[in-house]
Amino acid sequence: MLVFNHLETYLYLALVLFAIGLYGVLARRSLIAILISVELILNAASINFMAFNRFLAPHPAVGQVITLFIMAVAAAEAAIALSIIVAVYRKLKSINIEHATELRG
Amino acid sequence: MGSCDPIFLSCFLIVALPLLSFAVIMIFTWRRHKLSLSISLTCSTIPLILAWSLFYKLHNAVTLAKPIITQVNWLVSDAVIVPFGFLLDPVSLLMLCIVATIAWLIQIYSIGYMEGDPGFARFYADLSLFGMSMLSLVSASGMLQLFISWELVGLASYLLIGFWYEKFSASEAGKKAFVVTRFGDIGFFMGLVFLTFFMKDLNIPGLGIFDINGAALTHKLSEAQVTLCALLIFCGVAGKSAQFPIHVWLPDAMEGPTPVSALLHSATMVAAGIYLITRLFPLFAASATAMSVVLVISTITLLLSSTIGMVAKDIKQVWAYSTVSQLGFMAMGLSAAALGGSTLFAGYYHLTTHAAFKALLFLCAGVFIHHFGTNDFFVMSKDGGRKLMIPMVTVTIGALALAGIFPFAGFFSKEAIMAQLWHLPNKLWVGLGLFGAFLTAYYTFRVIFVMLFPRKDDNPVWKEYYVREPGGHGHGAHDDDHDGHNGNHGVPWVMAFPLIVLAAFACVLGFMQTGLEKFLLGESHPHEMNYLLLVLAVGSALSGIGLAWLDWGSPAAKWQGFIRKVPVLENFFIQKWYMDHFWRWFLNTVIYGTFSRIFTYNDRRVVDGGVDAVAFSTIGSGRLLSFLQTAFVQLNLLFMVLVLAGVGLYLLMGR
Amino acid sequence: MNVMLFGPELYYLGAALVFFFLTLKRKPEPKADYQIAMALGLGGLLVTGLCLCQHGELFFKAYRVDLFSQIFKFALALGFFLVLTICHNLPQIAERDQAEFYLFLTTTTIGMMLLVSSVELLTIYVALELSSYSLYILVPLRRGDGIDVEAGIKYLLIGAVSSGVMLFGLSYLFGATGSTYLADILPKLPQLASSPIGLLGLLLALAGFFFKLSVFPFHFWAPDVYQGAANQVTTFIATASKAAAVALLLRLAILGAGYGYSFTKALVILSIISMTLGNLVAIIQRDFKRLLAYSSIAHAGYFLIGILTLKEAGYIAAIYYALAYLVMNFTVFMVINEVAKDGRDLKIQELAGLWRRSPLLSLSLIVGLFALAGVPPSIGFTGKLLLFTSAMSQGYFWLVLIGAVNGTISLYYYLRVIYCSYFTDDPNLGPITISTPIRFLNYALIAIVLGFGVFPDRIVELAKAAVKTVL
Amino acid sequence: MLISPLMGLMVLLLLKEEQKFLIRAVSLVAAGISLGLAIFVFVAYDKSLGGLQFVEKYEMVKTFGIAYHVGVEGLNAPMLLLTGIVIFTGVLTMWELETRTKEFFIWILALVTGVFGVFMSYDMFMFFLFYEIAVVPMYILILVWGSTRKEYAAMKLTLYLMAGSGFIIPGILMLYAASGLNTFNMLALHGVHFSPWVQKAAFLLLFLGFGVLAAVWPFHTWSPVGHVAAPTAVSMLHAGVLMKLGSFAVLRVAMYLCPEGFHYWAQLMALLATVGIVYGVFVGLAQTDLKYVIGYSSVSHMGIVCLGLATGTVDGLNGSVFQMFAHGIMTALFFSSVGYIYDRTHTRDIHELGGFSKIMPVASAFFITAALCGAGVPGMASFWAELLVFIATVKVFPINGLLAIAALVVGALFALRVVQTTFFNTPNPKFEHFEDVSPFLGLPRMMLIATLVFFGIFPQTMVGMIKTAVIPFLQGM
Amino acid sequence: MNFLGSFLTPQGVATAAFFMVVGMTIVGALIAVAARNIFHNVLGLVLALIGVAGLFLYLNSPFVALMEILIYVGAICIAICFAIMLSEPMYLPRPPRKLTKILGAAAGAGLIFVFLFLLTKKTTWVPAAQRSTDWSVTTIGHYLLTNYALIFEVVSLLLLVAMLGAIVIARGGRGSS
Repeated sequence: MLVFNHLETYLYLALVLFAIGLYGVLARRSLIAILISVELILNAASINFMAFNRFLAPHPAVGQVITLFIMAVAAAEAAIALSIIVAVYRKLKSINIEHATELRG
Repeated sequence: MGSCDPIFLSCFLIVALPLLSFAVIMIFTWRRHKLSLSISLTCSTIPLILAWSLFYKLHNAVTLAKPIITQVNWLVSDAVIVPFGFLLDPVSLLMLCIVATIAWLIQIYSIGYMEGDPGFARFYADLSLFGMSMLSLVSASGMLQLFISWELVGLASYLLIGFWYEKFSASEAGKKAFVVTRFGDIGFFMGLVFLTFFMKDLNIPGLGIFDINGAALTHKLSEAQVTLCALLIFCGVAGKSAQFPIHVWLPDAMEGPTPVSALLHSATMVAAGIYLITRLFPLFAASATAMSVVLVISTITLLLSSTIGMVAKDIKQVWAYSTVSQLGFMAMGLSAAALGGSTLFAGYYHLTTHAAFKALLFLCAGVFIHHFGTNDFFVMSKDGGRKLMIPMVTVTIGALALAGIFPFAGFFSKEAIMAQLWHLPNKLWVGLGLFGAFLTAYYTFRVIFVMLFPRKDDNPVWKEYYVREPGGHGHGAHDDDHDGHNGNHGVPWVMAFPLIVLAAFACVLGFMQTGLEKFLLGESHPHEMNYLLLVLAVGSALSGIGLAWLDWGSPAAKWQGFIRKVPVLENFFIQKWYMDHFWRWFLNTVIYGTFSRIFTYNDRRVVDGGVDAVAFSTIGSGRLLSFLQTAFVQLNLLFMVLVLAGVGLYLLMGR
Repeated sequence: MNVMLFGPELYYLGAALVFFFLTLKRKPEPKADYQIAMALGLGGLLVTGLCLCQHGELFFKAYRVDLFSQIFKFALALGFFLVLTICHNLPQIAERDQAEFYLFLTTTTIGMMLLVSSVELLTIYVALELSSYSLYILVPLRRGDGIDVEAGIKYLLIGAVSSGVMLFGLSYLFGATGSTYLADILPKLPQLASSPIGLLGLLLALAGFFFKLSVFPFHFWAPDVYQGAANQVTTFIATASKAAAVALLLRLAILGAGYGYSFTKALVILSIISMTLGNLVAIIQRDFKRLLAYSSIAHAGYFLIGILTLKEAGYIAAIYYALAYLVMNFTVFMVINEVAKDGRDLKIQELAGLWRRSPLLSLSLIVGLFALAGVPPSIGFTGKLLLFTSAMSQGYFWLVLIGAVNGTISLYYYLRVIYCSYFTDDPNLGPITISTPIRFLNYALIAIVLGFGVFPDRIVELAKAAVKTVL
Repeated sequence: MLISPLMGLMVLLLLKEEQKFLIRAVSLVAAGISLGLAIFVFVAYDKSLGGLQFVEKYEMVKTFGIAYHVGVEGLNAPMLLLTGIVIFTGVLTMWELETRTKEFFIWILALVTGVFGVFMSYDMFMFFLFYEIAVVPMYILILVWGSTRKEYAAMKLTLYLMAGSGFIIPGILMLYAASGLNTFNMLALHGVHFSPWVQKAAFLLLFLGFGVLAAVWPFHTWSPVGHVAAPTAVSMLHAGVLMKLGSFAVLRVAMYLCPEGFHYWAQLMALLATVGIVYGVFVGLAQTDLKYVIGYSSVSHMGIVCLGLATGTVDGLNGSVFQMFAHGIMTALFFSSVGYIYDRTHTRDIHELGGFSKIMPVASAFFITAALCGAGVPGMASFWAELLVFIATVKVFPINGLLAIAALVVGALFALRVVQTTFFNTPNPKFEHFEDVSPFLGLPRMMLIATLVFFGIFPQTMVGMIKTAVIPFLQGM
Repeated sequence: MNFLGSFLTPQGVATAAFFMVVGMTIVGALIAVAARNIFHNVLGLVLALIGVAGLFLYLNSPFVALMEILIYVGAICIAICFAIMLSEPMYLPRPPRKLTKILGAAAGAGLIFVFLFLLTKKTTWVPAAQRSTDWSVTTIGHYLLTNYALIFEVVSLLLLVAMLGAIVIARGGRGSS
């Protein structure tokens, strides 16, 4: 069997992408970088859906549709996130997440 | 036995009327003295008449073995059934009459004594309450009713002793009386509870119902059980009848108005203890151990109080200690009788006579106190105490009776007790009894002689004895307030009348010995006179008087007790054998200082502190946990991820 | 297709359209906007009420209309309406943004309405995102000095990660069962009992709803957002969105029934930690809204109690409590809103003298807080007791014990608030005037909180009927 | 009976704060009606018939088996009477209250509604509901109208009692769940034979939970603090009635439903009760605040109640219920006297008050009566109660019984010490201008005393009533 | 030759290309999260997304791969670039990285990775009993308009909301400054 015909290959790959994204969310200071990392997470999920779609699902169109929707949602999310980031920059003069420390306790 | 039974009805009235009077006065008429007085007097006269009529009607009909019991159920719980009713037998009938009479006399006497006191009405209310509880006590058909009355007596005495409550010593004395007797009562109560506890096999339905004499039961209990119960019940006796070591309340109880002293310490309250022993005589008699203890304690009491009486300067104190010693005497008589297999007559007889002459003595003292505004008989003496003819004569009669001089009542009753002691195998007891008699005569006549034969005004002895402290000991200060009313009028008739009646009793009662015995026991044992004992007894009494004459009476007397020669002992006696000190130490150090403080500390720090600590640690943990909510969102996210992974891994491993 | 089935959603879509047109106006007219919003809100309540008894399936079985969903839709409409009632002044929202405010409020409501009816994973996801995104926008709409955007970005970040995790979990569910329809998934799950994927996929998938409900460990946004958002927005987040989340959790949790103990054990742990943590941290709060945020975390734990029983009684209790929570929490928020007329964050101390300044509000506050604390005779008490009852019937003794002890802890901070409002006074503060509608609202809320607490039968029967359609 | 305080409450809500007289009058009428009803029930109860009478039943939540189910029997009739008397006198006592009058009476009527509800309910759910209703208003009542560290006290009291509820809820639900009957009806649950483990656990939970309210040692510390802080009528209600809720609930719920659990834990109960009795008096000895003194005497007396319950005999239970009643009245009397004195002098320090009886003989007489009753003087109701309890205890737990009896001496010392220091002695000149109790204000106290004495002289009226319930109760166990 | 030939088989080429795509994805992702320059991050993201699109090709979905590139690379990344320019200036000195934070993040991500890895490994993936083989775009369109019609509508609403929201939030910012 070829490596790209294995479901697990894609699952592990998605997992790696997920973990990298998660790392980025946890480690980066710049809000934009965090947003980028979130996109990676969503993509990881997309890969999963696509992989299941390819190897397991009874109706192979379903996973693709889902992935399309995820993209749309990601786009919306990016739009909102970016606008909020801009607003954050306007008010806090910084997009470093570590500077947003008013709320605690 | 319905409530329409005439005997029940009259008994009920005897008990209920004073209670009614108490309630009415306390609630409605406590501001109106005259009205209260008339209510109270009415409510004590009727019982008096009823009591005597009962006595006449029944004195042939009842015997110790065949009492009349008339009762209704008061409280019916499951195993506890408390009847309310009356038991009439010779013992209780006689006591009923004595109590009713003395209570009545004292009410009469108090008209004069308490006149003008702001608490006049309250005083009568309390007297009524006391009368009621005492009457109920002596006629109670069940042990529990007896106990209840017993407690009520304590309550009433508390109210009466602390009558002048704004005086610290008075309220203190009241408290002391109540608590100390309560101390004994607890023992009594435990004894009762144990009795029912032990007898549960007998299917005795309740505390109250069993035969008050307990005679039938004794053989069904083991010796040890009887001893335990008897001793516990004796605790109650000791409390009420002021036996060593819980006698300390009685001398202090002299803080009350003198009629109260007379009432409490002659005929009634203190007699209740002795009365209880008589009531339960078969029970006590069944346990030799218990009776030996009683004998020892009563002997100690006798000696202790007599010796203290020798050095007291307060006339009421002297009488009080004499009361204690006489109570010891009675208890000795009863216990000796029990040990010797004899009857209860001697002790009970002494109780009767003592009631008469001690009331007399107190009332006389009351007259003096009232007149001179002091309790110190040395002061009375200097101020001309002997000019008051009636009380002086009656007090002498009383003193003679107390000392046991023929033909006064005390002679006969004391003789009877001596006879009981004589029968004991160990002659030490009779010796101690005689010594007690000697001391009694001595301290009694010390008072009489000092009063009768005052020194000249310029005699140096006054320096020591004429100390008229302002507001001093006793109620001098208080009585001063209304001295003006009757100070120089001699003795008002309301006060003189009871004196004369009682003096008459003191003279007459002695000759009724046979009749009384027959009445009480149903038969009279022919007395074989023990002349040796007679001589010894009279001799010791006379020698006591003689010594008193030498020390205090004769013109040459130096007014120094013979005990002065042993200063250590004298001091010991003046300090009342340090019994007060002991109790004070006990109270302050053990109760307040140790238990109370430890418990309080524990409560504040450990129990409450523990609760507070829980509360604080809750808040603290909240503060601690709030650090989770850092301002750094990524830390929170990390935490979130870690928990998620943790839960996931846990579930993964679990499967 | 029966329009009535989709009635509420369509109605609110229309309302959103109306608001959209309002946003296009050149000159902002807040008063007019508000009146229109109120009218629409009331109409929505009516429409939803009329559609209460509908049932049927739409969109190729992706969408199910039944009593269960309709009850929650009604609750959402109620929440929406109630929030509108306290929007008569929106000091913290710029005047020209107010129409947008209503718009996003409407869209989030639509999202939640879709959510409670969805029986398909992707629909659920998208509906959830719709409601979330509207809220993400609403939070930084506030005029603030930075905490608004801070709250917004934190909300968004945690939300994004949660939904990412959820999506990942959904993908596993999809992979394991090959379907996105709950109706298809449910029968397939028992076959997966031997492998952990169903259970853990479900757990991951639940993350998004835990986030909405602010269950530990997805609760971190709650305090910040409650404090940072405008009072009205916080009110909506604290009331309506919880109801929606509970509804979805009830639907999804059924999937875990096959896993028995291990699934519920995870929920038990989360529930216990949630309520303990929420209650403990709430004790030390000074800001009232923040305190309520922690209280909502604690309440999330209580909701979980009902959910994790996976039995009819527990579901009934959870539905009852969700409705109750909506009303009682709203009562408290309404008081906050009336006291903080200028829209500021209310410190607990600032409640001083409330009993003098406005006895009615203080009464409402007491009733609301006591209800939250579970003090009778209030719906909070009855609801909590029903929850505990259902849990105990399933043998969760320790859970109930801890829950009950937690009730005590929670009482402490609620009482502190009551203490401030009732027993401290600040003479500088003048009386609070409240308008007549608000006055009636107060009476109505108090009556509801107390009345349904003592006579819960109707609600319980309703919930019972609703649960029958889910289980 | 439930309705009348509720109606009063409703009417009060409508009244304005300014109409003080009307407010008071309405409250009084409401309280009076409840009292009248309580007396009516007490008198009209058919003792020969026994069992549950005046039953009202109405299904509340069918799904969970919750019903409004109230009735009267020998156990709760005395409690109802007690509540009626105390609330009536309490309202009279607070007649002079000026600050926030309306709210005060609202809360107090709410509280009383709860109390009546608890005593009458035969449904565990409603029982608990009313229980909480009775407990919670305390917080507000203490906080607004209280004194002396009121914040701390109110918080402590409420939290403590609520923590108790935290134990009660699992206990109740455990029984509910274990029965499998899906009903909260106690009569129905009584028929279920629970497994021993359930019984033990549930009993312990319920005992601890309700024990907090009954001030069982060592859960008593809220009680003195709370009493000190509370205003007069609240102290009266609280010590007089509310604490009884705890002990009544132990009897009604815990013992009734878990007899085996009770037998298992009876030793513990007796032990805690005994410690409480002894401990209460000793700690009370060291107190100087009048209300603290009373608070600790309550701890001691509630210990007696608990001890009576622990015996599990007819006598013990009779005595125990009787003691609840007697102690309720007595404590109400205590607090109303103290409250009166405190209102005038603003001190409760027993040394400072010294010689008070010269200044206010009547007020003092009330207090002294209560103190004597507390010391267990015959002629008062509590004497009989204690008597029954002690006799029963000595039979079952001899050592505990003896210790408790011995504590009576200290109890007497305790009562008299207070009386002496406070009322006897030389009067404090500071207070000499105060007037004594007016007849109107004296009326409630007189009522209380009359009750005490009436049942002291005719204990059978009470015991006969209690017995009708206790005997079948114990047979059922 | 033989050795080389084995690579030159269609399968070999496909495998090599697959590894390249995988490498692109992972390296791109690493750049996206690890690089300090924010533009490098974006470029990394682009790289990763193109990789993902390649993966989609391998998964028989050219349409989705196309959409991936269009939407992500074409829209989202451009938007991100605009945001970068609208916000923080690039020349500002950046504070040094905190090791603890990185370690913590790595631990968190690692733990999740381990968890999901184990999960994936333990699971036996069972294909559906009956599988349709219709991969065409037509089917996708069919699904979009039938089963997922609702989502389709909702997503449009979602995008509308997102746009409006972005405008509102951005406008508010401008007004205040």
